[in-house]
Amino acid sequence: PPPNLPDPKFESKAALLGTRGPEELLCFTERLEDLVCFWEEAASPGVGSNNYSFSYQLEGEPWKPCRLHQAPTARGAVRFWCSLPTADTSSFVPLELLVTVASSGALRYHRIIHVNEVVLLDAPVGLLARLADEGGHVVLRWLPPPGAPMTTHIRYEVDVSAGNGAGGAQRVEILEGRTECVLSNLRGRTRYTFAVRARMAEPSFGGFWSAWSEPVSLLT
Amino acid sequence: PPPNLPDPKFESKAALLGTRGPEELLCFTERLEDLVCFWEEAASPGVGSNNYSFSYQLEGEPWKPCRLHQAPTARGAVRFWCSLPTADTSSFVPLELLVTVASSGALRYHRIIHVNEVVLLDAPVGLLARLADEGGHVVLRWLPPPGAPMTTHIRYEVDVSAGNGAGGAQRVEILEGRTECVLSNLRGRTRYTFAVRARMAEPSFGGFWSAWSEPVSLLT
Amino acid sequence: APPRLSLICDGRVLERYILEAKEAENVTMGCAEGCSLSENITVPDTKVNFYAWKRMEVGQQAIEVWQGLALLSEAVLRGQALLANSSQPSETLQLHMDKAVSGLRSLTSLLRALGAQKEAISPPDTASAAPLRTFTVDTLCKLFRIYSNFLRGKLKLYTGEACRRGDR
Repeated sequence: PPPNLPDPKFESKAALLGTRGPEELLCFTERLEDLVCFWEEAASPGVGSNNYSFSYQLEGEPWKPCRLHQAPTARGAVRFWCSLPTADTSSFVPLELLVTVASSGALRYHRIIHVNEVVLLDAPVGLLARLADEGGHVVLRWLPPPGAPMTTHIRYEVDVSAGNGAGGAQRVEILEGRTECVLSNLRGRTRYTFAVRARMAEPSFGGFWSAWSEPVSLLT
Repeated sequence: PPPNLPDPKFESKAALLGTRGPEELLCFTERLEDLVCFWEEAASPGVGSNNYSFSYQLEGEPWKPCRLHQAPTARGAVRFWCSLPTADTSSFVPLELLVTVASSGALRYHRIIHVNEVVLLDAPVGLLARLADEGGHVVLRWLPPPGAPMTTHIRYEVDVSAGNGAGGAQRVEILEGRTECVLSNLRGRTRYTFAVRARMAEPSFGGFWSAWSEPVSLLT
Repeated sequence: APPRLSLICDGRVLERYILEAKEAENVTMGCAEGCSLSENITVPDTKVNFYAWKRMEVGQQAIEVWQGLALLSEAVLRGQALLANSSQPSETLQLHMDKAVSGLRSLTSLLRALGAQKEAISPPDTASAAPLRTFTVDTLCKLFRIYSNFLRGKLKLYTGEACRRGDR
């Protein structure tokens, strides 16, 4: 769970999602045992986390409050966030979220989500590229995001770019659970750069693509 | 579900199966949410669907009746059939079928089937053949049978015939889920005709080859 | 492994039922009129708390799935009967309901072959097993959401783990 001070990892994940829609209430889970929801707005003097009230309800259970935190964003706005306790981050059940203005009770946000549908994994790690012994193929291997849940349910996407920028990038989809691939249609004597990203597989899960892994490169 | 009047599609599927064994009780499903069972016999005056009683039992459940219909076949015999309600067309469960003579109770047919093992798909559609840009290969592409379930579980067979009839037909097996193939061992300057048929793949499913698709032809 | 084991371990088989359930859920998502049931139906709790689930005995997981599936099957049969008796049953809703009845029967058979029933009745500490949590629903939309969440969640998780255990 993010502390009250800006955490670089939370910051980068929030930025990854924030590009989808400013002024929206966004939520994500990293390991299915956590959930953080946040929104960003223009900073205005005197407006702080006490001005809003955040509450949530798992279907069939009572409404509970979630304590709001705030921090300045890298882009000069302010971000409000709250992090649910592990005991309440249940999947496969509707979770209703409500943000109101504390003074007036006016509705600010209302969303119903499923925790299993808002997974935002860390990037995969340990990406290695090597030339196969024969045929000029390139073999890529990597590891699932550290600490990621249910690794057999993670699918990946590989990005292949020719180093000189010519020919553009190519994306290769990897079946869930697999952490390697063989690329056979690459040009010879070319420097290629590879990266890989992860997401939980449908239909049981859903969410967002992770950030790209550290890239590796190789001369074919 | 087939209506009481002969339906050309049902007729052609029944004919496809009927060639396997006359006087047998045959069943098929098209989309895994339907099941029709039928048999054919020589027409004899005064013998109609009221003379027989068809009942079925899903393992662990009570016996239920299935209403028999009858219609003349193209070959001058009579076909009796019954169509199960969708709610009772479960796969992976033993389904016991019993046909008796209504007047005497004498056993006419007794079979135990699994719905997932009697799939008879429609024919694939949209078959296209083209010459590859290089190497004289022929590339075939097609679409799965319209409305077919679980298209990743469908495997295909391609029929390749030289137009002049010489050399006979060649059959190419296609891996499940694939809807294209490249043929590289064809003779030049020959008119070839291609067709494709479909079936559900073992071991989860079983059944029969569909009818052949509309053929296409091409001059190499 | 016996051949039957592999059938539900073929992920695409389970996926078909999950997709069918999601489709039923989507079809009823917006419907208010014609979706209410004339009585409350008891359904299993679909919620999975991963922190707790990972620490749960296999026997307890099996109970949740096996008993949950039995309760869900009863609920869908009841829903089917209520829908058939309603004044103007929609054909689309009836078809989804019929497919659910058929699908749950298939899943029960597949899970029995996987050994879920055996695991569910013979955990070493049966006495300490928690009773199954249940809810009631009063609309088709909630019933189908439970159906979809149960298959995507507990059933899929349990099946995945049981198939991996069978592999070893």
